[in-house]
Amino acid sequence: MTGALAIAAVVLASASGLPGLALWRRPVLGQRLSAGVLCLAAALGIAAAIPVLAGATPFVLHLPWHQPNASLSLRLDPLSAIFLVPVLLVPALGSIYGLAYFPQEGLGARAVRLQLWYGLVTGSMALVLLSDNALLFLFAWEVMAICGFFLVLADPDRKDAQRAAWVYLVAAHVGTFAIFAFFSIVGSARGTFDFSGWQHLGSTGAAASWLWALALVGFGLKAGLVPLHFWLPGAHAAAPSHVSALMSGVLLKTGVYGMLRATGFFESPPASWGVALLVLGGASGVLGVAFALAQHDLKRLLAYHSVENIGIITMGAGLAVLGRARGEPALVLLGFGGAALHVVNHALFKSLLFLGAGSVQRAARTRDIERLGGLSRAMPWTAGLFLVGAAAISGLPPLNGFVSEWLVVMGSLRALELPAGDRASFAVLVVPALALVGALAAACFAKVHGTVFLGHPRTDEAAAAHESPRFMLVPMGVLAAACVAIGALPALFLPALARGAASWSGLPLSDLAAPAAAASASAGLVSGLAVLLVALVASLAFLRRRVGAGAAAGETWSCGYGYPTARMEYTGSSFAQILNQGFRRVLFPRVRFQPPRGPFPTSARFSTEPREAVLDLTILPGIRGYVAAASRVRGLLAGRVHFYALLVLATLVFILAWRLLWW
Amino acid sequence: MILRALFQIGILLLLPPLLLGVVTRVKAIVAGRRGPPLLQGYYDLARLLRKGSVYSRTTTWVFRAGPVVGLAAVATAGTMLPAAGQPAIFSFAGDFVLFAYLLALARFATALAALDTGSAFEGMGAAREVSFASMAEPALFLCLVVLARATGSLSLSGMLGPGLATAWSGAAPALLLSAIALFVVALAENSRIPVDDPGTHLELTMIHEVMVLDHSGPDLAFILYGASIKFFLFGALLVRLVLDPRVQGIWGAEAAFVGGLVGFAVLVGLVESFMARLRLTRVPQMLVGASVLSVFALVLLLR
Amino acid sequence: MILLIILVSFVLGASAFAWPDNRTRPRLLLVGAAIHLAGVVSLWIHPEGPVLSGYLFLDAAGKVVLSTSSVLFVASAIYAQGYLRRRDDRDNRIFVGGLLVLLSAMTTVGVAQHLGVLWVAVELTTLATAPLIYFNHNARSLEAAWKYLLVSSLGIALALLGTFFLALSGAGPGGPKSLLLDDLIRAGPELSRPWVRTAFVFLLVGYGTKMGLAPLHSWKPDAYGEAPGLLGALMAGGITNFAFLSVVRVFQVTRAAGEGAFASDALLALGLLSMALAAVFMAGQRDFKRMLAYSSVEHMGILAVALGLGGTAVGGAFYHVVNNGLSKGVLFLAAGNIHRAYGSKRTDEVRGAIRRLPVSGPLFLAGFLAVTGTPPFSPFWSEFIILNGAFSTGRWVVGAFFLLFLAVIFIGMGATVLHVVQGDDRGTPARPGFGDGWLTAGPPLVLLLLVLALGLWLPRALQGLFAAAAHLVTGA
Amino acid sequence: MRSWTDMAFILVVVLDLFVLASSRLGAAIRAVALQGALLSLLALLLASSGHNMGHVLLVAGGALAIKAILIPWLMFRAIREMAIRREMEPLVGYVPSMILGGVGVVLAFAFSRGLPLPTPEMHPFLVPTALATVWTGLLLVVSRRKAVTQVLGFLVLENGVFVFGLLLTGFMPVMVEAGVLLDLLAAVFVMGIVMFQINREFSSLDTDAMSSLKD
Repeated sequence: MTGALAIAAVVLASASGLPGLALWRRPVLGQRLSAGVLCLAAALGIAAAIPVLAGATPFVLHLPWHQPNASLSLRLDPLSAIFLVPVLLVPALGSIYGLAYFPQEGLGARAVRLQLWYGLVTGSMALVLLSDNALLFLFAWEVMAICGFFLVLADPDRKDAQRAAWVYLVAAHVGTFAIFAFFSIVGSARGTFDFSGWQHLGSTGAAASWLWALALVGFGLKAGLVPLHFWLPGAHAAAPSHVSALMSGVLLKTGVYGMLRATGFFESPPASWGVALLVLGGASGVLGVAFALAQHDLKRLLAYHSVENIGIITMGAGLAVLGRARGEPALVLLGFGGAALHVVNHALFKSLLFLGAGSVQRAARTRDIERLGGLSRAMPWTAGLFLVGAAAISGLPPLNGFVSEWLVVMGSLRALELPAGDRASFAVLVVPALALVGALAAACFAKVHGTVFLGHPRTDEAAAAHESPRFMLVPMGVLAAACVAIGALPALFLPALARGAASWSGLPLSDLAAPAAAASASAGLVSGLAVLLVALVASLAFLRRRVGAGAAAGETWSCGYGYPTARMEYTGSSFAQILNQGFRRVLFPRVRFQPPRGPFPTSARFSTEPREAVLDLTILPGIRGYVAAASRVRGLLAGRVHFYALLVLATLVFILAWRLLWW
Repeated sequence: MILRALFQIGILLLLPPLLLGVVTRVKAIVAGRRGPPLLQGYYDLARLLRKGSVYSRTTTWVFRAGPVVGLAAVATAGTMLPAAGQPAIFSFAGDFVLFAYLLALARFATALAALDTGSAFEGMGAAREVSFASMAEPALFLCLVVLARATGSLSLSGMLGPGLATAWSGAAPALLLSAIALFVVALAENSRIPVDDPGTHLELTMIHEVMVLDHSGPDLAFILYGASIKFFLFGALLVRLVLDPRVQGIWGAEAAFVGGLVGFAVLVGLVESFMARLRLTRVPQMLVGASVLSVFALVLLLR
Repeated sequence: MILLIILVSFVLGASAFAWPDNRTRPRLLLVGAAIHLAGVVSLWIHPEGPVLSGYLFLDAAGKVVLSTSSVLFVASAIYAQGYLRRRDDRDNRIFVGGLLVLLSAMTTVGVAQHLGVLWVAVELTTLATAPLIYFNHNARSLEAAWKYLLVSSLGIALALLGTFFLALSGAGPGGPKSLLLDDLIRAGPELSRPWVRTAFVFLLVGYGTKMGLAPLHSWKPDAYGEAPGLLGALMAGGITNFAFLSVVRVFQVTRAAGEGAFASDALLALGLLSMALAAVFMAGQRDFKRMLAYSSVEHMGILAVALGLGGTAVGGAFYHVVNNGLSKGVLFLAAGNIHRAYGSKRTDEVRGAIRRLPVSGPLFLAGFLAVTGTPPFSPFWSEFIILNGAFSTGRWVVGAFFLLFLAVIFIGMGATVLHVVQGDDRGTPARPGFGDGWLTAGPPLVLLLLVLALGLWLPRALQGLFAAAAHLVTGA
Repeated sequence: MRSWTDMAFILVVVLDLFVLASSRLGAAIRAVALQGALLSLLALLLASSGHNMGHVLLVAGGALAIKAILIPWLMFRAIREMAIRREMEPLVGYVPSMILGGVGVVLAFAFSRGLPLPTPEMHPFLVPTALATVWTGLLLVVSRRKAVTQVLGFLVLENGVFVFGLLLTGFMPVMVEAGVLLDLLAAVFVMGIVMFQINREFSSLDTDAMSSLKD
């Protein structure tokens, strides 16, 4: 039954673009049907995942497939199920959002194409999670990557979209090669390509570490770990917003899933792998948010926050690996639980934020936050829902982001209980790293929300903005509600996380029960305090209405200046300036500064443009250098037929000399 | 039991404005003035609560929610902090994370309220507040981790509880280092000199004060009250860390706690009197320095 | 049946020269293609034993290549109807006749079990192709034809010498004194090893030139760049595959004689060199047809690597022969359409092909994805098998370089392809009347669907065929 | 008898060197024609009792007709019509070409000792002569600019292959000789056609004019 539901979800989701294509002439109906099919697929898939998360036996299916080494093997275990829920939920909500945001009625073929890829990417993501065969996994993985390419290219004439899509495609394809190698090596060592035959891989020795590093690179590239994140900001910014929500919210998570799955194959991963994950995660967390702070483009900024959150997730995963290396169930539970819950949470609030960004972009026709402002008057719902997402991603209680970060922190504190002298106890440094990341994220989202929604509109477009239609608001509302629900009742989700941790680590569930119960008790108090906080806010708000002597309206106090204009507002760049200054060694911003000169300066300007340190400063110059070198090599073959003949002669002589002289 | 809980809530809600009064009085005495009465803070609050308020036409509900959420968050955080010689009202493993994040929530709400006015000055204040806070945050957490390591407990009540006495005998250098770091963090978080000057009248140099320029009447009262509670919280943290383990007795602990808090206020007042405000660009150095100190403390323990 | 196929194509080719009407002559291609396909299908259903005292026999390896080429030829023949109708101005006598003779010669290569016959047939393919390259009758195509002819003839002459060496190796007392594959393989260790080794070098260089392995590939970009799209498809997807088959035949003998290790090393070296060369020459390539030529060099390299790796990779090689043949068909036919619609094949003049050619543009893109081993297209599978062959035999370095080159090639090729298909086609040279038509856009579309279908579901019969073909080579 | 054969082989090698050194096209073509005639003679000389005389005659006659008469005649016609007399500035000069050719001859004689002949009754000069001639042909193709000279080089190359083929006439006459003759005939024939086209298109047979196709 579970299996049938899961398979139906994959098939329906993959085919969900077809109604839009079939009902070409009735665009409204067609698109609604498409969205409906996708929502149905999501409902079925989630219905399949929930029993597994609640303790039902995992669903396993093994069918032959007429390709060498491949089989249509599916498995829905708790690890897959945890990922499956957001992977289906977010696209389904996105498709509803798309009804108004990317209407087939107005956009015609572009929307139809988008829906086809959108459905297919959802189906292939679900298939990635369900695959129990390496080749089926790779197959779904690459289809997913290709779909992503076409999704980013939804507006094929835009240069930035072309570039971003291309960079994305290259990153996805090259990353796949690392996975290719990983699967190939493991598969040929094990003689089977079914994951079920890949358990208990030996993990000692340098060879195992190199092997694992292959998986780390391949999946880390998809997940966007620093320094492999370079493709991500461009792609997520260029895509339409519900696509960005899908890519940033859930597509990245397939990388996390792969990383977890691959690590899970190994018998007992050494502590060094955990440390590697912690370091990479910490770097991603801090640098991701540092890059984000410097951005002016709302969606690029959000994309960099995905790097940050992937960092948090990776830190959790690192703790879990450390826990397995040291045989500490509490570390495994809290690390894995934090990572997995953050996967879900990030999917929720990041999608919410991207949908909000899309709403803003649609209303004000720009993504540049310096050209926005004061939108909360015109679009109160969008502003309010965006604020929920902003608070959640900053890890503020009582929302869901806090809960998962809290679990990761709790996990790393468990490292303190390791015996004295165990270097693994330095994993506790995750705590300050997370604190820094959380505080920086809060700073960044204060900047974003303040600059975009609060204050005065900075341009006429921003002033003329209007609220988005209901089809766009309802999905955001659902996501916000989910953020609140998880934040309020974290204890509810711990059993499922414990099952996931058990299925990932191979530890018996009973070993994980004790730490899970402890965490659950604490989480209950977190809920209690959340209630207290809400109650306090409510009663203080009530009190606030009762005291005081009326209210008057006036101008903003500008230290005595009577005519403040929007141009005098603090900009987002100014807001982040102090922190950007602190991170200037990794940001490499391009600064254009024309200082005021003379006693009566006429014009002065100052602008900074953030650059992508890895892509713009490392990879692209490298590629340009390679192309230049390649064309120099090509120049050597000037097209002369003598030279062609000489090559033949030389090859003959060389091969003859190579072996014949040595017999 | 109930009595103690009441005492805790009472001390949390009633004591804070007094502490700020102590600081002001100390500064006045050092400067050779008489200064306002110790209870001036309470008078101010009472007066502000009766007044009307002016709202900029630019602002929205975010502006009005700021003080409410800020105060509620700080007060909620207070329930997790153990007052004198006893555990807090709410205590669980990892509560200090919630404690710190609730303070962050208060900051976030205040910063957004400031940005809601659209004023350049308040934006500037908000920017400085969140920037410096994000530099102080790792130091705060590191101090708490040091405590956790030293006492083997993961809740604030446990960290600052009976285990601390043995910890002082075993790991005094580390605890001392982290106490210093925590004091720096307390100064920064509460916008005291040398990070910020609460008494200044030049908006360009202000941090916290400039952020709340537009708040008036009861809103301002909420903010001031919240700020004083926050000051109290950091003071209580330090007092428990340094003083508490050495004091026994039924009510002796309470007396010592209150006395310690007053001492903390005096210390802050003295610092404010004898130090100049740092240039803004020097502030990050100080905060990073605090983090480095506490990392050092942690390494001492992990070694 | 084998003889019938060869003869019918040849006779049709000969009659094309005599056919008077320029407009109806291309239909001979359809007839030839249909008969050929029917013949191949009947050989699938009723396998035929050796004919002409064992000189001709369709074994598994030959069947793989021949079937692929038959399908490709049908597609090309249909495409030719549309293509030649638009090139009404030009006498297509030589073109049609040459194509049919080429088909006949290719078929002979596929079924030859005698290395002499094999050599004669390969020579014939060269001779039949050279005039076809010159179809456009301009200086550039002439230059390409000359280079093709000269370099190929050089290779062919070396191959002849190699064939003699091989014959000599078995000429000793008790030797087979024969060039029949079976005799040579059976004699195996009794062959004179130094002669076999020398023969292998000459034959590898000779047939390698025909395959276009680096650095023997030099004729390829010129010839593919100037030849009409459908000839490019037949060369890249047909002739080169048959050349590979010839190398396979030689390898079979060499291996039987106990020189397999040396032969494998040489194949690996040339194969990886071909991939590396493609990686260098595709970067920043501004001519999309030349780019396809380098892609062909790359894929011949992949085949050589697979053959050199041995073991399971050889089965992958035969799978890849099919995939390469079909996807090269897609790419060259689509590229031909784009070339004609713009009158240019330079990327600085061609962009926005998706807009101007709503079928061929996307096909070019899809063909690129297919040929670079992206699922759901079938080359993904064969490349994975070959890679797997590298890793499972512990050839880490080969596997690593294989992946590295694939990655660089993907980037280089993709940049060019995307430049061609994306963007705004306004302001680019236009040739009205050269849009997508059923006859020119349909065949590559069908080929792509075949590649897709194979990627989703590989029929058991084909799987068995690849295994049988690999068995011929590896004996396991 | 044996010394005649020796002489013929040596003459073939000397002609190789002569073609390499010759700047005059006419002389080179004549040399190649003479080489063809010598090959035809060698086919007869090497025939032993085991050979099928019919095949031997066919091979010898074919070689004489094609290599010594038909192709040289075609080449002469070509250079007459295109009015070319000499190879201008070869890529590799005449002296270096000769030296390279000499090195090739030495290597070929040294090298072929290592290749044991499966049929010991064969003449010891055969293999080195064949290799040296092949080498000469390759050198000519690589180092000469004119299309005609390249074709000439190709002819010399084929002559070398033919010499080698004489080894095999004993046991597989039909296939091999047919191969040689077919190849030569067809290749040179097609090349000749292309050559005329080149002359028409580029008004020269200088292949340097043909280097517009490059990356």
